[in-house]
Amino acid sequence: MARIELQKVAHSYLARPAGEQDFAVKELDLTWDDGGAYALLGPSGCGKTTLLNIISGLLTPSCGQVVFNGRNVTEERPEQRNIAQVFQFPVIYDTMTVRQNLAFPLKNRHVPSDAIAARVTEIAGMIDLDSVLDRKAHNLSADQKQKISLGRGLVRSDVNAILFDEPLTVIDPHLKWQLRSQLKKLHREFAFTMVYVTHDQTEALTFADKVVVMYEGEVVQIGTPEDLFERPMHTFVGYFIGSPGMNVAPVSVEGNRAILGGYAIKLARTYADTPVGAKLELGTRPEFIRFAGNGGAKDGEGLPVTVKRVDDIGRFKVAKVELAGVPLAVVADEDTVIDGDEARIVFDPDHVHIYADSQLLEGVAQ
Amino acid sequence: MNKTWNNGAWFMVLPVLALVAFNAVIPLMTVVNYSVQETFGNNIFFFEGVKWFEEVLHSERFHAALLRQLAFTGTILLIEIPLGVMIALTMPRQGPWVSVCLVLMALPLLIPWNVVGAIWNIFALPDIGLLGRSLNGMGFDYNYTHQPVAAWFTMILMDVWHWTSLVVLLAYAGLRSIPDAYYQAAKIDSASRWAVFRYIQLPKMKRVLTIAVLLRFMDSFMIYTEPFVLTGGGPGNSTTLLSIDLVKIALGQFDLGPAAAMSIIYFLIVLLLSWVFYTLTMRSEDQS
Amino acid sequence: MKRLSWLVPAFYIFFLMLPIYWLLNMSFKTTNEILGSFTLWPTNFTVENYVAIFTDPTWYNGYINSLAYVSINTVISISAALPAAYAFSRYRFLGDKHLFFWLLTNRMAPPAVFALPFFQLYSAMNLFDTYIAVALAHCLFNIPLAVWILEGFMSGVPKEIDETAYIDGYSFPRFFVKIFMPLIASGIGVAAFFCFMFSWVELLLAKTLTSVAAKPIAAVMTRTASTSGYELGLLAAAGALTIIPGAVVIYFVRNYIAKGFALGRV
Amino acid sequence: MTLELRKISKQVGGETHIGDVDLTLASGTLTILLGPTLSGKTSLMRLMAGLDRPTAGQVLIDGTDVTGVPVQKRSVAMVYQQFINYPNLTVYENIASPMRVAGLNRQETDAAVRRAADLMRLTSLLDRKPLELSGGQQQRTALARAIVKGADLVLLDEPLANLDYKLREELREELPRLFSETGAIFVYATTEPTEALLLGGNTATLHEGRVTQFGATLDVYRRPVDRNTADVFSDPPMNFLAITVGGGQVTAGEQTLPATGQIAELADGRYAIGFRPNHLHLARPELPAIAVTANVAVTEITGSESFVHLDFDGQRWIALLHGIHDLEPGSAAEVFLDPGRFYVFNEDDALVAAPDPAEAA
Repeated sequence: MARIELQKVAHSYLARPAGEQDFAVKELDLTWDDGGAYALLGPSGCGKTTLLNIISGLLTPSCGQVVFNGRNVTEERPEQRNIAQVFQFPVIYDTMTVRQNLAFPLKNRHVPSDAIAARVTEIAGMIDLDSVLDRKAHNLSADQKQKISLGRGLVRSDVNAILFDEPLTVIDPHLKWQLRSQLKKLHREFAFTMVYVTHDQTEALTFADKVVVMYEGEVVQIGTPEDLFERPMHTFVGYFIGSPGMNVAPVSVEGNRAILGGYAIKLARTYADTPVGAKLELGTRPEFIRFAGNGGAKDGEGLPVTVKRVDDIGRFKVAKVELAGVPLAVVADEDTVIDGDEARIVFDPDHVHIYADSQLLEGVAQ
Repeated sequence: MNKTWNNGAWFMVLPVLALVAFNAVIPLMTVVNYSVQETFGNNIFFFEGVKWFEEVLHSERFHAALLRQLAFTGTILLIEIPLGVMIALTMPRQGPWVSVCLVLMALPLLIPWNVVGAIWNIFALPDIGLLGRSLNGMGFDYNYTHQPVAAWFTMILMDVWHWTSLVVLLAYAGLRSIPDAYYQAAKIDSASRWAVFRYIQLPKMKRVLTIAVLLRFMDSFMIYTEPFVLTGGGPGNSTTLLSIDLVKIALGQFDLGPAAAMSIIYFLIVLLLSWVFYTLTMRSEDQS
Repeated sequence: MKRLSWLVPAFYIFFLMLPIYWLLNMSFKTTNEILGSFTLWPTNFTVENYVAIFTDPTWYNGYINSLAYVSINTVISISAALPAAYAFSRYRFLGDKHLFFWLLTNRMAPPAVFALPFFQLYSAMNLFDTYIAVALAHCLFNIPLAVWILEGFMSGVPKEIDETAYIDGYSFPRFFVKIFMPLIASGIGVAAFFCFMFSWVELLLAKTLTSVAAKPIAAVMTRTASTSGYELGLLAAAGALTIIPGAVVIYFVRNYIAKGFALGRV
Repeated sequence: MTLELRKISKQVGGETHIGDVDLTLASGTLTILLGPTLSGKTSLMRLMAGLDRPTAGQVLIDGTDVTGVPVQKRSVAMVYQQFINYPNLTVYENIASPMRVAGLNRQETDAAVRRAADLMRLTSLLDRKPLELSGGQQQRTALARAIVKGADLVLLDEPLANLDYKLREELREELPRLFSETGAIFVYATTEPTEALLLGGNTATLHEGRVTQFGATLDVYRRPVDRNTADVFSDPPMNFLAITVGGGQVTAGEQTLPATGQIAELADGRYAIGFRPNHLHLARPELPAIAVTANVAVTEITGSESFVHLDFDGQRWIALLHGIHDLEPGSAAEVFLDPGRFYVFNEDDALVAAPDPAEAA
């Protein structure tokens, strides 16, 4: 398995890119450790597939270098980079049986046939295709076909990385979680370097040890699922991860208090010098705002809000409130009773972040 | 495409049914009518039953013509299908040259069949034809108007020149329907050129190749105009294919009975071979 | 190998162009120069053959007649095939599979078989020697082809578009003309190209059903070759002119050729 | 205007797509058709629209039988899952198409189109062709066309299913504004229970072509009439535990359970207890709980929540926890069931007891 490094890589589909906006992938430096599971997460058109094609060798980046285990492979074609890829729709050799499909990459590499047979049966067992090994690949279900594509990568012991390009798109929603859990189990057993492209946060956060969130061609954050949830580095990450997304509201900051429409919100950190002229915003997740009055808070505590709408989705309620005209979402657990259109809310200081021009401000812990 | 059941759709099919039936059923009935009767002129017919069919089936002349036809169709299929596929494989997949190639290749298909015969008639003449002159120049004793072998060679070369483009275009259409991901997967599996052809391109081209073989079989089995204009069935009757022989009997000697019987047999052979071929490929497709 | 592979199609096209070049070469020579010497390029370049064709009514009428019945046939075939293809593409009805197969079998009918009966049928209808006769006769093989191609293109348009139109209140005819036909315009173009092509190239039926008034160019040419001696130059020029309509028509459908030849199936 | 389906059934080639459905929908209401793929949602909608004719039963609008009336003559609009627009018309012409067909004059059409386009935030895209737009914008065009002519019946067949995850969330916010726009009957098909709960209104749960329950969305969620409805209405699927009650003893496999909460007053017999994933806790809650051991198969994280897949003697359970938890697969874990949240189903899957909404609400 390989340690993959992207040094100063950027790519534009235009022959002569004029400025930043012509770049599908803006300049970035990324290192993927050997055996790590990485997800490339972002809305469609954010450049994640472009980045995947740069790693697989289908695309030669406009600038920068791609390095596998210290070897510069920027100019090399996919077959020389020794990677495997599972595509959006199942790509299999229809006229072959499942066994022949799995043996195909090894046969092309002139591996002796007994070694092939052993390896194929072993892998087929792992991805439970052993029961259909001798059936024609053509008439299997979509998820079984995707497993064949994956199997063609796994049989090769020397594969550097396995790339996934939104592999669950064609899978029936009810089968998705089964394939997800199998893929996660397989990654634990094989520890292959894995790069998984998706726009679905559940897939990304479930698979990856580290998630690379991209937005408009830029990597806005790389982190574990906890990092993305607890400390979004960019307002987009806060908005994109979690449902409903992070509340973002314009504020002014004084020391350890944020002023929102005349109300002061206590912060866990102090922000001495905020960058002058920057657009300051407060970001906090709906899960970290609670209604005063239940949960043993003293009365008169919290800030007054008007309740616009309450959606009860069974396991919790999402209240749409307004604090001094600024819309906020608050998550309350299923048993809280919200009646009338006046209430008071309390912020959890540890989970309130301040952003300058959409980038997280560190601030000093008290 | 789940289609809804609606017998009202029959009204939309009626015009087609009427026009095709008028042109197919009535003439067929007249042919059937003649094939079972004898006439000595001035419109008096005597019912003869299957006499003509027996006669045709036993006639040496029919066997010879049928043999020539099978030989001709077999040869051109063996040449044109592989040649067409090979050319399609070597064509560039995209870029400005593609439509130029396709238009130029399709040109022979647009030339009236008799003009094709006329072109080759001139082109292959030993003295004033480019082909005839260069072959003789190279030491071959080539004169298609006298030597049966030369006549056959010219006739086959003319058909290859005339129809291979159809196979190229069909194969190319089949290739273009293959998504890029298949070629990427093959590269990743480091498949050889042959493996790419055998396991990706050929299966994907199976459908259009079935159409190509079916069309080429039908057209070549029924060919009349080009060979007739080129050799008139000669020298002698070495190139008298089924259609040419049939027209000679029907319009030449004007004995309707045998001509009609032969027509029926001819039509049934084409129908049978096409049906056998069609079900073979369809069954192998479902089973694969 | 990849870079040199374009040589194969290039050589094949060269092979295709050779006879046509030879035909053109002939058409610009006088008959005795053709018979007299073997030259790769006309020594005394002449357009007399073309002039002869454009002035002699029996010749240029041949073109007019051919173009006439070919266009009529194309119009009849397409307008008849459109509703039928829609029916095959959208609905299942009693015997639809058999009807579709029967239509294709007509393409398998050897024209030679039908020469004589057609002659009698159209004479009985006293349609002999008219454009309509040849146009109708060619429907025998053109309509099945048009239905097959149009059905292929129509199946590419999702059924939900039809339903959305019905929901919007479109009646079937208005939907068909205003929404559906523009969507399959390329299919109609390709089907028309095929009808034009197969009708333009056919000789046997066209010759059998005409004598003077509707005699097609193809028939005029065969008469020249056999009877009035060996006017090769004239024949070559006439042949060259028959290539032009095809080349013009194919120009319009050039980017759909591959899809069309796969009969819309790809 | 009321739409009534009386004893509607639809057989296609011997298969029953819809089995005698009775439904009455009043105007100004939103009805969600909730069920897994192939449960008959689309078939039922096509019968309501008049695109298909029922094999048996009647479709009535305001009491008059319209079963045979073609769809052109009905006041209906429909949005498909795969963003269906006229590819050769611009966005403006797409939205205006129903008005033009109805023959309205130019100004009226223009005003209506612009209003619908504003509502769907398409004003800047009016002269573009649909295929040039993103998936979300194409579906907004279809939605705008559906509401522009103010049809009495608006059918939406899983309109958000093909969209990006976050885009789906945004459009779902805009739908309530769309529903309140006209007093029509809105029917919305989806496979996702969360979407049904978010959109509110009434819900009809479908299982293999039958409507298993019809009522206010929250009521159907809280008191599913049978096990099928309970399963349809919970994603991830509801967990079940087979128990037998005999001689004052409640046993599940070898483990005996304390008879508290709903299972206290059960008559002897075999039952299946159903409990939602968010009522399966990995930390001991304060309320009395039943502890059971199971081992962790795999954990899935969705950002704000985590699904822990557990194996409990061969059965697959799912626990849904707030925040991010990534447990080691294969490890044993003690899980706690809250008897107050049990749904109890008897042997023929009918609901016997449900958590008391007041107490659990």
